[in-house]
Amino acid sequence: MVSPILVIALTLFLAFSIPLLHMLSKKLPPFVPPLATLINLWILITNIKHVGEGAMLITTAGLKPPIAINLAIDKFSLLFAILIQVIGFLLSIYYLSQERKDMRFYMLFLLNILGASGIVMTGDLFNSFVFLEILEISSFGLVASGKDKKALEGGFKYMMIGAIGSSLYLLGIIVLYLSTGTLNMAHIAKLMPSIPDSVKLFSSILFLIGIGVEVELFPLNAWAPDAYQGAMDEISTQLSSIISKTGIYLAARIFLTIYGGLYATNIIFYLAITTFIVAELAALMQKNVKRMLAYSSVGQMGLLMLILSVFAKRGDVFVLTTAILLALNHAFGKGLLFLSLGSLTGNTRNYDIEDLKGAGRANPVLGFLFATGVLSIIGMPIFFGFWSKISLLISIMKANLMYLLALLLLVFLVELYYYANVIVNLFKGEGKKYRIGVIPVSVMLLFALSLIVFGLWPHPVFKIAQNAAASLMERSMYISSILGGM
Amino acid sequence: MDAGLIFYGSAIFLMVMGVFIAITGRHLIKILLGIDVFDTGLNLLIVSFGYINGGTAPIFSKYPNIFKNVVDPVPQALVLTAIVIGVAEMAMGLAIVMQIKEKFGTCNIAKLKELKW
Amino acid sequence: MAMFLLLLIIGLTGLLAFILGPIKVLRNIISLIGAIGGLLYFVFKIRPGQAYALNIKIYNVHFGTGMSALSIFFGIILLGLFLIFLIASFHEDNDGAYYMFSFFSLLGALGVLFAKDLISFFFFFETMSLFSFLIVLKGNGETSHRSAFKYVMWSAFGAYAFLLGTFLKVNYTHSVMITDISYLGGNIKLWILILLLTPFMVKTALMPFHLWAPGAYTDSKDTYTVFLSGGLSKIGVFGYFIALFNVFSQIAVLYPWLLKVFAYIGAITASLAGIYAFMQDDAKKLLAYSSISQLGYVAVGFGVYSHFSVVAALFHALGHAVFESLLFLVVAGVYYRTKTHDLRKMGGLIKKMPLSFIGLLFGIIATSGIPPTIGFPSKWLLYEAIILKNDLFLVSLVFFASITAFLYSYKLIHSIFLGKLHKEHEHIKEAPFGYGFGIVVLLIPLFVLGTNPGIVVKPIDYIVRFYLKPDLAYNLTNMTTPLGHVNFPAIGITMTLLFTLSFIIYLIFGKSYRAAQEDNYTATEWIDKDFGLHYGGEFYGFMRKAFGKPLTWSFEKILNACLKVVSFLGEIARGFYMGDARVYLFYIILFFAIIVYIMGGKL
Amino acid sequence: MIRRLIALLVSLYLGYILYSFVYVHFPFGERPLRGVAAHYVENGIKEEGATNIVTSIVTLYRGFDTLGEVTVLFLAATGLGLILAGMKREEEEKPEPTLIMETVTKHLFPLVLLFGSYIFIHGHLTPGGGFPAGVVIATGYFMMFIAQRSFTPSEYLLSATESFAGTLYVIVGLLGLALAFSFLDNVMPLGIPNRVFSAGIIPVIYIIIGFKVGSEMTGILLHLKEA
Repeated sequence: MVSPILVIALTLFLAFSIPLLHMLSKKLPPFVPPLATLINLWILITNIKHVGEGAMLITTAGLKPPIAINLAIDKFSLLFAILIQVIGFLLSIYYLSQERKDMRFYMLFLLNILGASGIVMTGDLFNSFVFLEILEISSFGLVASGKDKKALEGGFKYMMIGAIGSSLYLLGIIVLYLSTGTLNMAHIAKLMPSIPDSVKLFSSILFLIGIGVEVELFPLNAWAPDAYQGAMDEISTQLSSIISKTGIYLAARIFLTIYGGLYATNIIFYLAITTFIVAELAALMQKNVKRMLAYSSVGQMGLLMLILSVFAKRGDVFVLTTAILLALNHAFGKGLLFLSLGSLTGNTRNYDIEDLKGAGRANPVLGFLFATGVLSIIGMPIFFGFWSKISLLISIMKANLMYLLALLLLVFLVELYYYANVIVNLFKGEGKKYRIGVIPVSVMLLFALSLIVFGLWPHPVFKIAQNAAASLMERSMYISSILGGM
Repeated sequence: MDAGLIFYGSAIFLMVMGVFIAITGRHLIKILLGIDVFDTGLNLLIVSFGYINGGTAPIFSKYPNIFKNVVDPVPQALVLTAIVIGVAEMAMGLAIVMQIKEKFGTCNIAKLKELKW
Repeated sequence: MAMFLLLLIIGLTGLLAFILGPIKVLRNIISLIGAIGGLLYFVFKIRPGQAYALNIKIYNVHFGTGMSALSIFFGIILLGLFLIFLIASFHEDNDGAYYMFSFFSLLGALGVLFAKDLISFFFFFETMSLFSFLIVLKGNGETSHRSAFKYVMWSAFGAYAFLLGTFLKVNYTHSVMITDISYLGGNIKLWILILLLTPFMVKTALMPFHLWAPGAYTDSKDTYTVFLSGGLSKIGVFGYFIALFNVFSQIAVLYPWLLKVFAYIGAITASLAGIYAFMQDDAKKLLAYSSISQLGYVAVGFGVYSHFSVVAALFHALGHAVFESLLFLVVAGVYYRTKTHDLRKMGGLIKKMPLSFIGLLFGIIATSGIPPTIGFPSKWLLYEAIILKNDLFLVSLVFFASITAFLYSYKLIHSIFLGKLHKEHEHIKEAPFGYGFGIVVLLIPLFVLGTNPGIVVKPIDYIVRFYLKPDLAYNLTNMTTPLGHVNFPAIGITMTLLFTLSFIIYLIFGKSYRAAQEDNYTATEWIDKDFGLHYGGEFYGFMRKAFGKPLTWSFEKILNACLKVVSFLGEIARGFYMGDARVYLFYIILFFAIIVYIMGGKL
Repeated sequence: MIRRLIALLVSLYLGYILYSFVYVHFPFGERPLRGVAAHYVENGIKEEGATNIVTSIVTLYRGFDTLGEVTVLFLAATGLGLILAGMKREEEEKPEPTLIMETVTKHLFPLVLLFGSYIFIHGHLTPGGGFPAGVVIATGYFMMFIAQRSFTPSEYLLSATESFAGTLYVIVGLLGLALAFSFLDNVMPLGIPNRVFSAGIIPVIYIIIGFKVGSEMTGILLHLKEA
C-alpha cells in the first residue's frame, strides 16, 4: 500500500525542488506538474481498493487523532482528489504547449493542486484552513499572473474577498475549538451534540461566509466574475474546475459531516436559489463571453449548493449523487469552455461576442469543442450534462419542491438563451482562422470525449458518484473509523 | 476593569477598525492595511481565547515538572500559523498593488474599473 | 432489442458518415446503405409489442423502449422520408457533420417513437431538437442563425414544459411510464396535460407556438426541409396523440371545453397560416406556412375527438408527410437549378422542368384536398367529423382555411411554372436525379392512397379503435360514415375525367392566344424583349390590403415585451457585480450583519 | 459621508455582535484546559521531549500545519517573484547611507545572524523557534540592503537555500514515514529534556525552518525592494 500522504509530500517535494531543477536545466520545470499529478493519480488509484466503508485514517507524527493531525480519506474525498489530479494533469499537459519563461508559474500551479488535494484529504479542521490558504494565495497569484490590467484587478478583488472570507473561516474554526477542545473533524462531529445551539449557529454562519466566498454564494461571489474574467483562460479553467469544486467539497464536509446536516439550511437554500437566478440573469445581459461563462459558473455553483441544502432537508443518497454528478459535469464542461474559448479568440484576450462571430465556422474543431462544453452545461442529451440535470430535477421533485422545479426550468431557459446566442454567433458568417497546436487540441478533446462518452454510457460515473455520496452520508461511520470505534 | 473587556474589546476594536478602513479606504495600500489590521485583531482575539486564569506560558523550564496551571498552548500554535499566513497574504497583496501602480498609474481603488463587461 | 439495434445502426451510420466526411462517394454510399438498411430492418424486424429496457439503476426506473402500432406507422413515414431526403441531399454541397446531424436527428425521432417512459421520451425528443437545430444552424440562408436560435429556444421551451409536466406527473403518480393520469384528483391533471402537450404544439407549430417554424423551414437546407417539415413535425403529431389518448384518456368526459379549445387552435392555425402563406413571396416560406396550416387540420381532427376525426387526423398527417415533402422537394429542385426561392424571380419553368411541374401540380392538388390524391380522403373525413359536431363556426373556419389553400397553391404553381420564362433561366434543365427520384416515389402513395385509402385506414383504425368507439365502416376503396358513403376510385376517376374533359374543352374552344410581350402596357416602365415579364410581383397584393393590417399584430410582440422585462432584471443583476473591491467587501460585511440580525434571537 | 457612516455603523454592529457573543459564551480566562490541549500539556514532554509545549505542537503534533505554513511562505515568495517579474522601476535617487550607518550595520549583521541562529536552535527550550528566527535573520539582511550601498544577496543562493530547505523538510517528514509508518514522526531519540540536543527532530525541523523562512523573507524583501 502506498500511503496517500505521499500525494501531499511528493507534490510539495517536487514543488520545492523546481528551483533546483531549474538550475540543472531550464527545460525541466514544465514537466514537473504533469509528473507530479500523474504520480498522485497513481497513488490515489492504488488506494481505491483500500478505502472501504467509512474513512481511511492516515496519521502524522505517529499519534492517533485527535492528538495529531491526520488525513481522513473516504470515497467522497477520494473522488474529489482524483478529479483534482485528473484536471490538474490535463491542464499541466496543456501548459506544456505554452512558452512560459517563468518557472515560478509551475510552482504556483503545483501548489494550487497541492492545496486542493490537501483540503479534500485532510481530517483536521485547522489543517483544512492552512490548505485553503495555500489554495487561495496560489490562486490569486495565478489570477494576477496575467499581469495586464484586468488580471491585476481581478486578482486584487479576489485577494481582498478571499482574505476576509478565510479570516472568518478561521474564526469559525476557533469557535468550534473553544467549545469542543479539539480540531479534528471527526472528533468535533462526535462532540457536536454537546455544543450549545447558539454557538453552533454562529459558527455555522462564520463557515457559511468563509466557504460561501469559495463556492460563490450570492452576496459573497462578487469577486468571481471579475477574477474569472481577468484571469488567463487556463487559470479560469482552474478556478472553475478545481478551486470551486474544492469549495463544494469543503462545504459538504463541514456542513454535512461536522454539523450533521447543514446547520443554516434555509439560509443556504434561499441564498443558493438567489445565486443561481442572479447569476443567470446577469449572464443574460453579458456581451463579454468570458464574463458570461463566469456568471454561468457562479450559477452552476448555486445549483450545487442548492442541491446540498435540499439534501440537508431530505437525506437521500440520490440527492447527494446528483450533487456529485453536477460537480463533475461542471468541472469538465466549464473547463472545456474556458480552454476552447481562449483558443477560439486566438488568445487575443478579446472576448466580445461580436469578435467571436464565425470563429466556430472557421475553426470547426474548436467550434465543436466549445459547442460540446455548452451543450453539456445546458444539459442536452447524449452529453453528460443531461444526466446531471435530469438527476437534479428528479431530486428536487423528490424533495417535493415543485414550484422550485418550475422556477429552475424557467431559469434554464434563460441559460439556454444566452448560450444559444453564443453558439449561433460562433457559426454565423466568416471568422478568422487560428493555428492551434496538437497538445491543446488533444487536451480539449479529452475533456470533450469524457463528456460525450459518459453521456452515452453514464453507468460507471453513476456508480462511482453513488458510492462517494453514500460514504459522505455515513457520518457515524466516518467518525468511528477515525476515532476508532468510540 | 474587566480583563475580558480589555483583551476581547481591544481585539474586536482592531477588527472593526480594520474592516472600516478596508471598506472606506481609497488607497490600495490603505485597504490592504485595513485587512491586515483585521487579521491582527483576529489573531489577538484567538490568543486571548487561549488565556486561562492564573496560567503561565506553557514552557516547563524544570524537568521533571509538576503539572502546573498553564494557558492553552493550542491557540498560540494556531496563531503562529495564522500570522505567517497573514504575512504571505500581505506580501502577495503588496506585489499585486505594486503591479497595479505600474499598470494603472494610480493606487486609487475607484480607478480600477476595467472589469465590467 | 431490435429497436435498440436499429438506433445503433442509425447512430453508427451517422458517425461513419462524419468520419468519412471528406471522401464524398464513400460517405454517400455508407449513409445510403445505413438509411436503406434501417428502413428494411424497420419494416421486416420491428413488430408491435416488442420492448427493450435499458436499466439505469440509480433512477429506479427502467428506461424502456416499446413498440406500438402507432410508432410503426410514424416510423415508416420517418424512415421513408429520410431516405428521400438523403438521396436528394447528395446533390447539395454538404459536409460529413451535416450527415451525422441528420442521422442523429432521425435517431432522436425514432427514439421518441420507441420511448415507453417520459424520461427517455424527453431524452430522444431533446436529441432530435438538438441535432435538427444544428442542421438549421448549418443552413446557408442569411438569417439561418436567427432561425436556428428561434428554433432551439422554442424547442427548449416546449421540452422544459414537457419536463415540468413529467415531473408533476411522476410526483403525483410515482411512475415515469406513459400511463393514464385521468384518475388524479383536482386540476393538477389538467396542468400536466397542458404541459405535456406544449412541446408537441410547438413541434406541429400550432399558433401561437408557430413562430419558429417559417424561419426554420426556410433557412434549413432545402432537402432537409423535406424531412424537417414532412418527417419531424410528425413527432409532434405522435406526441399529441400519446398525450391525448395514452396520458389522458378521459379528456372528453372531464374537460370537453379543452378539446374545443384544441380544435379551435387547430382551425385558427389552419386559416391564419393559410392567409400568411399566400402573402409570402418566398417559395419556401409560403410552403412553411402551408405546412403549418395543414398541420392545423390535424389538430382540428384531434380536437373533434371522434373516432373518424382522429382517423382523419392521422391520415392527414400521413398525407401531409407525402404532399408537403413533395412540394418542398420540388422547390428544392427548382432552387438547385435557379438558385432562388423568390417567387418573383421565377416563372415559366414548365417547359424546362416538366417532372417538377407534375410533382408540384399534384402536390398542390393534394394540398387542396382534391381527389384522386391523398389529401382528399382525410379532408373528407375531417369535414364530415366537424359537421357531425354541429360547430358551425369551426366548420366555416376550416372551410376558409381550405380556400386559402387554393389561393397559395395557385400562387406557387403560377409563379414558378406558368407565365413567362425569365431570360436567365433559359438554359436550365430538369432537376437532377435525386430530386426526380423523390418526386416519383412520393407521387406513388399520393395516388395509391388517394384512391385506396383503406390501405392505411385499416392500421389507423386498428390504432384508434382501441381508444374511441368506432363509427366508420370502410374497405379498401370505400368508406361509410354516418353522413354517407364514398367510393374513392370512383370519385377519383370522375374527377380525372372532368378535368380531362374541361381540358379538352379548353383546347378546342379556348379563345386564348399568345400575346407578344410588347402588347402589354405599363404605367412607367418600358418593357423590352430581354426582360421576361411575369406577374409574380404583387401577386395577391390586394389581399395584403385586405388582411395585412390585422396581421401585423403578432404574438412575437408579447414575447419581446417579456424579453424586455427579463433584460431589465438582468441589468439589475449585472449591476450587483459592477462595484470595486471595497463594495464587494461591504457586501460581505453587510451580509454578515444581516444574517446575524435575522438570526439574532437564536444567538 | 453617508457611505462612511453606514460602513461605520455596520462594522460597529458586527463588533458588538462579536463581542457579546464571545463575552457570553467564552468568558475571558474561565475556560478549563481540556481536550487536546490538556493532553499536550500533560504528555507533551513525555512524548516529544521538548519543554516548550508550543514548539512541540507546532513542529510535531501539528507539524503538518507547519509544513503547510512553510509552503504558504514559499508560495508568497514565489508568487511575489512571479507577479513582480519584469517590472522595471526608474532608478530613484536614494540618499546615500552615512558612514556611521554603514560601519555599524556591517558589524551588527553577524550578531543579528548569530541571534537568529540561537533562536532557532533553542526553539524547543525557549520561546521562539524557526519562524521568529527566520524573520530576525531576514531583518538582518533588510538592514543590510538599506544601509549598505552595494549589498545584494545572491538570488541564486537564496533560491537554492529555500528550495533545499523545503525539500529537506519533506525528506525529514518522509523519514518518519519510512521508519515509523507515519509522516513527520519523531524518529530521533528524545534525549533528556532541557538540553540542546534533545526533543528528537524538533531542532532539526526548526533549523530547516529557520533557514527556509530566513531565505524566503529575505527573498520577499529583496523582490519588493528591487521591483
